[in-house]
Amino acid sequence: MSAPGGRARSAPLLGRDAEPTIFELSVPGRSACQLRTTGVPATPLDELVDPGLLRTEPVALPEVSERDLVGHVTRLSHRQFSVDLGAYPLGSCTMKYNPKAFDEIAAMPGLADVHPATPAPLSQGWLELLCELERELCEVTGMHAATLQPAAGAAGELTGLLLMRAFHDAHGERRTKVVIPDSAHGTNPASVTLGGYEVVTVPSDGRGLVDVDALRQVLDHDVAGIMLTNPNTLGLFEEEIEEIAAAVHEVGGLLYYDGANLNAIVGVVRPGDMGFDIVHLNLHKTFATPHGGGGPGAGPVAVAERLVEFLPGPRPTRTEDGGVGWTTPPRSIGRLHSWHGNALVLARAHAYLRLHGRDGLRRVAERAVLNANWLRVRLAPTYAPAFDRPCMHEVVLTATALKRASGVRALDVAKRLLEEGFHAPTVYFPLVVDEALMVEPTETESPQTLVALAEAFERIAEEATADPERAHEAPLTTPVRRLDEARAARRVIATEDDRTAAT
Amino acid sequence: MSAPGGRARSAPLLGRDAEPTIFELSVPGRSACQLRTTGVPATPLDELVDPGLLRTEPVALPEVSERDLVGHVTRLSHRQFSVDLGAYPLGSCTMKYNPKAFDEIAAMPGLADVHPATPAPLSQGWLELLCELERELCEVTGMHAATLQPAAGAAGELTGLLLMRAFHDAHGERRTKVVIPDSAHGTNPASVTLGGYEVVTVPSDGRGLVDVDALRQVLDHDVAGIMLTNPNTLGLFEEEIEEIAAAVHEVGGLLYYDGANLNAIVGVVRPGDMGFDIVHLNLHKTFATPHGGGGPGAGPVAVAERLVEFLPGPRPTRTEDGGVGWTTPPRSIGRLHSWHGNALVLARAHAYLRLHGRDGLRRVAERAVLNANWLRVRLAPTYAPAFDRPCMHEVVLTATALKRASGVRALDVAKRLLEEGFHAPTVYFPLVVDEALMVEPTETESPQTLVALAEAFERIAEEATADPERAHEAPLTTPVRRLDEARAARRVIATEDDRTAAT
Amino acid sequence: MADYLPHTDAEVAEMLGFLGLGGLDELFSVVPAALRLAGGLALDAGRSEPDVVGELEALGAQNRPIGRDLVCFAGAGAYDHEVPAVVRALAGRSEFVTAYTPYQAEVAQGVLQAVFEYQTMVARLAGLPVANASLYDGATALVEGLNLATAATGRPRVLLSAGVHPHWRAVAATLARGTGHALEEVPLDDGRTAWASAPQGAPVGAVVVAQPNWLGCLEDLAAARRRADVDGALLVVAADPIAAGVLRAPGSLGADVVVGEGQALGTRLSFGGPYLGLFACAREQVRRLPGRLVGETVDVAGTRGYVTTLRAREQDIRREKATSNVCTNQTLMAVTAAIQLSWLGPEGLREVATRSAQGAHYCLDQLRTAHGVTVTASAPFLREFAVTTTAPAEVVLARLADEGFLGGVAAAALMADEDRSLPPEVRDRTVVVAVTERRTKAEIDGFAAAFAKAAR
Amino acid sequence: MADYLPHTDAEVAEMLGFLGLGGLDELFSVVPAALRLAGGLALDAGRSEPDVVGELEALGAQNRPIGRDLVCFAGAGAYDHEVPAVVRALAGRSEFVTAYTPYQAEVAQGVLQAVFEYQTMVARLAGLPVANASLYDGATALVEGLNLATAATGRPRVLLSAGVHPHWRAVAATLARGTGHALEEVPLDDGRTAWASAPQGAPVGAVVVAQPNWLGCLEDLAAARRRADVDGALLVVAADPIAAGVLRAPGSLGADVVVGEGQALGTRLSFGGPYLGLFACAREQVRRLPGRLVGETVDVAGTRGYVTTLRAREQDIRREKATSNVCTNQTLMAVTAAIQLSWLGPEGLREVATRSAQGAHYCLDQLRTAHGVTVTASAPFLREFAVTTTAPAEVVLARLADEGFLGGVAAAALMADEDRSLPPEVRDRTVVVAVTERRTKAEIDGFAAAFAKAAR
Ligand SMILES: Cc1ncc(COP(=O)(O)O)c(C=O)c1O
Ligand SMILES: Cc1ncc(COP(=O)(O)O)c(C=O)c1O
Repeated sequence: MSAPGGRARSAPLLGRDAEPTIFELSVPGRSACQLRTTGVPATPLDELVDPGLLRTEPVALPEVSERDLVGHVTRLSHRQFSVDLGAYPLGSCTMKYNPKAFDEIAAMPGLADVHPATPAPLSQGWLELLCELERELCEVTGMHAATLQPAAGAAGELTGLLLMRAFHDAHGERRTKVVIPDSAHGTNPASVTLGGYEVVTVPSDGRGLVDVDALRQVLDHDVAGIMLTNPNTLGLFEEEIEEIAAAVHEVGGLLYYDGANLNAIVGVVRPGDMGFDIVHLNLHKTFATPHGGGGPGAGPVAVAERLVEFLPGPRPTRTEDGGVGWTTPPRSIGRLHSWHGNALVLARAHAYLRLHGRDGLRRVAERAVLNANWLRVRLAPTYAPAFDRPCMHEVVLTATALKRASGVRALDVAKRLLEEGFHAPTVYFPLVVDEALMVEPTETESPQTLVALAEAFERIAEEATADPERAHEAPLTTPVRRLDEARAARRVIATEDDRTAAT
Repeated sequence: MSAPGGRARSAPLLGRDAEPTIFELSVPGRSACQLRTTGVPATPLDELVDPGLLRTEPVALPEVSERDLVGHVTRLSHRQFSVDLGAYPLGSCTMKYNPKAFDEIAAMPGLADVHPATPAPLSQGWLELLCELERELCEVTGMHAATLQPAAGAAGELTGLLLMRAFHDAHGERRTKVVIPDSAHGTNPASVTLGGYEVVTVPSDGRGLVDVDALRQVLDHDVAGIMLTNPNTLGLFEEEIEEIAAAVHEVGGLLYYDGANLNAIVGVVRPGDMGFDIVHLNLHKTFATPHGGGGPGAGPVAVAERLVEFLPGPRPTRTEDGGVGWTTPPRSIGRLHSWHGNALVLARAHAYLRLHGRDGLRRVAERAVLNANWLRVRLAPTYAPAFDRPCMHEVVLTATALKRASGVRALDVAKRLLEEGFHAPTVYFPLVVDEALMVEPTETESPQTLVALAEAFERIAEEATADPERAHEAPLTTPVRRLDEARAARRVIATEDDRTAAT
Repeated sequence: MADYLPHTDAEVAEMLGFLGLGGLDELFSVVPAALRLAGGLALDAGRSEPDVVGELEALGAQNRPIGRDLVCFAGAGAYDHEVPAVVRALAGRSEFVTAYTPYQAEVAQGVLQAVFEYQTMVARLAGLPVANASLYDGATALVEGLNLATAATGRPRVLLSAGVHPHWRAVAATLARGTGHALEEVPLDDGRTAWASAPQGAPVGAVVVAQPNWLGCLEDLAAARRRADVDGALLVVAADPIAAGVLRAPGSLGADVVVGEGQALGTRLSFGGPYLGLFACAREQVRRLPGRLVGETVDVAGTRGYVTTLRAREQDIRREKATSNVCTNQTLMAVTAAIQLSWLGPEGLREVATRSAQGAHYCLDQLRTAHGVTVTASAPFLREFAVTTTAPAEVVLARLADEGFLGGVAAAALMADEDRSLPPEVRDRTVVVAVTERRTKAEIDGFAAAFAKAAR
Repeated sequence: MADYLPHTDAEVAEMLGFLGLGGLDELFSVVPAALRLAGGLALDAGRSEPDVVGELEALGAQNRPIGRDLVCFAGAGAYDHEVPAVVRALAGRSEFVTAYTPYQAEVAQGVLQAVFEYQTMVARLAGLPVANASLYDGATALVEGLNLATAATGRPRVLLSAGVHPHWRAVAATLARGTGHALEEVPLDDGRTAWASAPQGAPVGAVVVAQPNWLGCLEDLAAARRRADVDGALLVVAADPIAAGVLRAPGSLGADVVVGEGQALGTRLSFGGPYLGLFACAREQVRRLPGRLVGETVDVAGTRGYVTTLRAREQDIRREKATSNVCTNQTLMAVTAAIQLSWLGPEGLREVATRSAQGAHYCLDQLRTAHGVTVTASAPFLREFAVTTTAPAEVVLARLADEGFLGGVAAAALMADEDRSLPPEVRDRTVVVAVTERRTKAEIDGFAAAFAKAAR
């Protein structure tokens, strides 16, 4: 018999049961769907198309009442942590609070109900918005023009690499390598491969910065460019960025800026002024799009003047008559999205930029960096920072000492933190740091929250020496406890059908 | 120091802490408020009005960031049970699932952004809607006309009693008493008092119905009327309603129908056809307005033809030109609401009536009664119904036997049910039943949910004999356990200031 | 297609079988056959959800909502103040929306704590120690105030300022038919209550005044208090919660009961409802408080928690002796108000009240100086004022609507025939104009110009 | 007024003091002074939230959204299907909206289970055993499909049907610059892929076809499978998820990979994004699957739970050897799709597809018989078809917009200059028309009449 849709023991408010899957709640013949009455003649489908093309059985979707659907999904939502519930200091992810006003903007019929193929004269509001956003992003990055098509950071990276390739091709050069630091985010090397380049890794030095001498070693005329994150994934600003830029440019390479960490420096310093040629931005990090449990995002790519002619198209461009139309640059690398990019995410970013403006953006960076440094100094005695120097928007702490002393690892600290009422930081990234705890408080968390977070970290360390088991067992207060990942990978159950087959 | 707004240990997902109050999260100088830029001259207020009228200190409201406000309220929401989480078989409250479409209807700018003083020519859509709803409610109740002003059931009751009074006044009669059964809801007697009448209580007989002979005893020419709920609060249909009506009418009294239980009979039988003269409806029970944690509702009152001239005004009425205007009946008792009633609740009800229509409404009653009777029969062996006969939309079970056998009372059963993933039924009401468990499943719960609910009830009874303590201690899985109500009443802490004074 | 009922035909059949019934009709066999609807209801057949949504959209299209196309200068108890997205998002959470009255406190801490916070804010706005969990609206809150005051003093006679909103006075009159209260109106003199002209008679149990009153004028609460003291009556003040952000608290000026309309605290205009009845009172009166009251306590483990308290006042326990018959109230609007007030904060509320006053005074200046419109009363005001026009008020408003303005409220449209709070000669030519912090200078300038034209 | 930053000046000062810093600038002392922005950004000063909301509303007012004033007959990969309020309400719950990728599974069971359910539904739609947690959109999903197929076969050569959406083919061409794939187009013959006319050459790694194709025509998947078998290539099918409600599942017809655009499953038109990339594949390919995969397991107490699994495929672990570079995807749209598909159910999905097809055929009948419009291809179709007009397509659409119709999509507007999927002579006079279950007979009749006039 099907599971009861009205039982709420899986809601942490009441209990700790597992929530049945929507398929387990399904009852043959039940339905929630209601459609408009149209008056269109209901000719049998097999009279309209060759029956041989038609399925005989409907797709095995769940059969539930609206009431049970609501119960199921509402209970699932209570089993999910989110920024709206509490602090989410997940390093490299910039889990700031995103104002509710932008949710309403993204739902305005004038924006959300516009068909992507609407002719330009009927979608001038959108084209105007995209033009303005491009201008704003160029100003923020110190670049000349931008494409808004890439759907996320990784897509932006790949776009940037294809721009590099187009640039070198145009100069009749066949470069084969792209340099990235060992601290780079995984998408960087993965994108390099998809861009048709070979990855050359350059090590970080004792300061956690790119080892400029080591870099010079690998630089030659096969190098198409370098991808850098600045501040880097250790939360540190690459102080020798000018030297790096000079060295790379000297061999004819281009500098690519991974904008995932822009929140640290927005309004303070611009990638373009540092010497970067290509910049992607994670609008879903710096510019107010909530992460949606893993997306959507947007990864616009801004470029220096010499790369504009290669930008993807079509692009919104101002016409003589004061309007905006679509044009494709002469030597465009082509299209990167089914339509114009993640438009509603772009609209949020434009609104965020308008709202904060010149000074507001700088305040964002200042508060983000202030919060991170406060945590760094406060926690340094218990969780030694990987590199003991001023950080930017995030700090990479380590559990190395704790592990040595008590056997409690970064992972255990992360799990214990959940019981303390906070989401865990990013752990074991960057890979170059042992027992890394990458903490990014963001600017929207208050000093009171920082203190509470620090106290929780300290409590865990204290407790670990007394009773390490406690941390190993954590979390005990969540709807499920630690999950068996090995088992999940050994015998993959990725669908309801896999389960029924498995059991 | 203020409490941390970003800590989520009060969210049952993570922990069991109490959530700080918004005042405890407050930090001097912090603010979330952003207002429109208007360009209006900012003349100092004390130049505009006599400074003697002005407060010197601003009102001591919380000072929080939008982020902390969101965290606080979202965590509070996770500490709250609701229909959307699971079944809510709270007798007499008709906690059915309310479709989300009606939330969107109640938020349509064309309805929700209309000022109540908008001249009739500019609010024809609203007036048309109210006219239609009045017609629909009259059809559903078998009445002649209705007022939509009363804001809830109790307001409807008082309106009805004032109509009674106006009616008798018009006939030069000074009647002093109103009869109500001992099973009546508390608002009935309270309304009778406010209506300026004296309550005469008539007992229920061995069947749980009005004792018609006892009724005849109390009926005389001082009786203005009788208030009945049918089906009554025991979930039983007053089978002798025709005799009752005849008897009351015979002494010149009027019959008032408390429509809180209409869900049981909508589309099946109408109060008007039973002989009622005045009917109130709880739109928030039968007609799809969620209860909002205690309101808003709407309690329109429909009347027989001879009472129409006394109805509250102004009322939407069709004009010759095909439009709708406002008119006040000749001998109206006057106005009952600041404006036109709880308009957005009325809009939901109209939509619900349109959607279900003729057959759909009857299906609602059928399924509601089917569900209640299924539970009655299934649970009769463990929780003997107060009256062992077919019920309507709800059944009043008893924990009397259980209490005798194990000391586990209705209250304990209610608390244990929470742990089982269900909201508790209404307990200790109606007052005439010992250890009452008043269960109203409503039509939107599935048979699977009913089985699970029944099993939970049975598990609790079984367990009670083995281990009564378990039920006395329940609930153990909720964010707080049983609360000390005596303490709350002894030293009332009804505001933050009371607390700070108390401590 | 489906409706919202889960039962499949097979399930219905199975359940009927379990009950030993032959059909659904038999469920109603207890209903006398003669009474059962033979033909069914004379309503249309049901239609699908999208069909109905379309119908309601079509009805909405026959209204003129405020916004870009109809800039709002109307008030009279319903105001167009800023409500941010965050308030809608939070107050709209389904846990608050789809919960019942918190009867099982262990699983209702969300609503209970939100109401506790609301009570604190309302009490502080009123300058009184206690506030309840909400009443229906301003008018019914006023009546509950009268009921409390007359019960406390044992005197049914009430002095009611003509400055109280006409609709509220009308509701009080209606409900007095049941309570037998003797409501006696105290006239206005140039916009303020003329206590000296109050009708003579037996000592009164309650003195009632509005701050500001329905013409927007600010009253002298001290004078009202003095009149109350003459008889040892309770002073009931109908106070606007936005104005309370800048005005001295009624409680600090001697009010025993403060009531009000809470719509301005986060609720949309909604064609008049659901709104929010605010109610606060002195500590001596707490056991006479109408409606629900949330109190703090601890659970068996000592954890802080909230419950509804002093329940012995209420109808479900006290029945005919209850302090009020209210059961379902407006909790969702109370929760909304608590969120809105937290968003505003002390400065925000003051700013809203101040900017509204600045807009209103700028607007009247334009009307007066630039366009020679005459004000109805010279008493001081905040965000609302009354002007007297040459053309009939409805005509003026109709003309303004064509220009894209909801130009205020016609005083006569609010007044019952017997209402004497305005002199007969101006009654039909008086427009009450409200200006909130949302009105821009450009909007006000445009309005003033259009008004001057329309008023002729 | 405030922005969204909580810090008061006093708190900033205190924190700086704790850090031993004299000012906020010193936080950036590690940044070479020469690089720091002297004058600040050349952007306007910040403005308040209501100001910005007003600005965005004004921008929206310069667009023509679909609805009563612009009835939608446009498709081309973005469709106006019914999305009920319940889907918006549930998918909009802030726990889903404001969560990150589920890195801490213990507190992410909500998103994880919803994605698990989504994967099941997508796999069943595709008729394949495995589906991932989403990709950016249809075009990028297609490219991931090519990448998987070429990697699996070790052959960079790809046969790409000209029936695949022009934008998708364009994206594939762009990304082939990096992967070096040789994309060779197979022309259409009267609306269907002419495999016989496929370019000759080395054995191919992938054969790609769309069902239905961008002209709305239904392809013969068996023929595509045969062509793939010739080279032992993988068959990649770009399948429409609504059409999948009535068509035989691509998996059952031999597809190794099924990709698609999931917008039609609950996401608004949104001017083209964020949308949803659907991806399913055969079990042998699971270790080449791009993006995230959620799997079921148990916790230490044996309770069922969900985690992201087979992570060794992904960029954060596998780095340059990863199967894809995707990290952030479109999870929120995937959750939305799972809710929408649960709302639809088997019958609902079939009904939507069937009614759309009925509307489209009725519409074409009207255009043809009543108004003599000529269809571009005679192959069978479901909810979309192409017609050839006398006047240029943009002119026709501009005229229709004046009549209140978004009358379809101009084929030429979708096609890159080098695109040869339509004969040059009709290219600029071809309109692709889509009809969904939301279009009423009255709307279709009105459209057909207007179209006939406009097409001349
Ligand atoms: C440093 C860095 N680079 C790149 C990315 C990839 O961005 P996206 O997830 O939007 O593809 C991330 C996201 O986690 C990141 O933190
Ligand atoms: C039988 C009965 N009558 C009257 C009422 C009062 O209705 P309301 O709460 O809307 O005032 C109720 C509500 O609980 C009720 O159950």
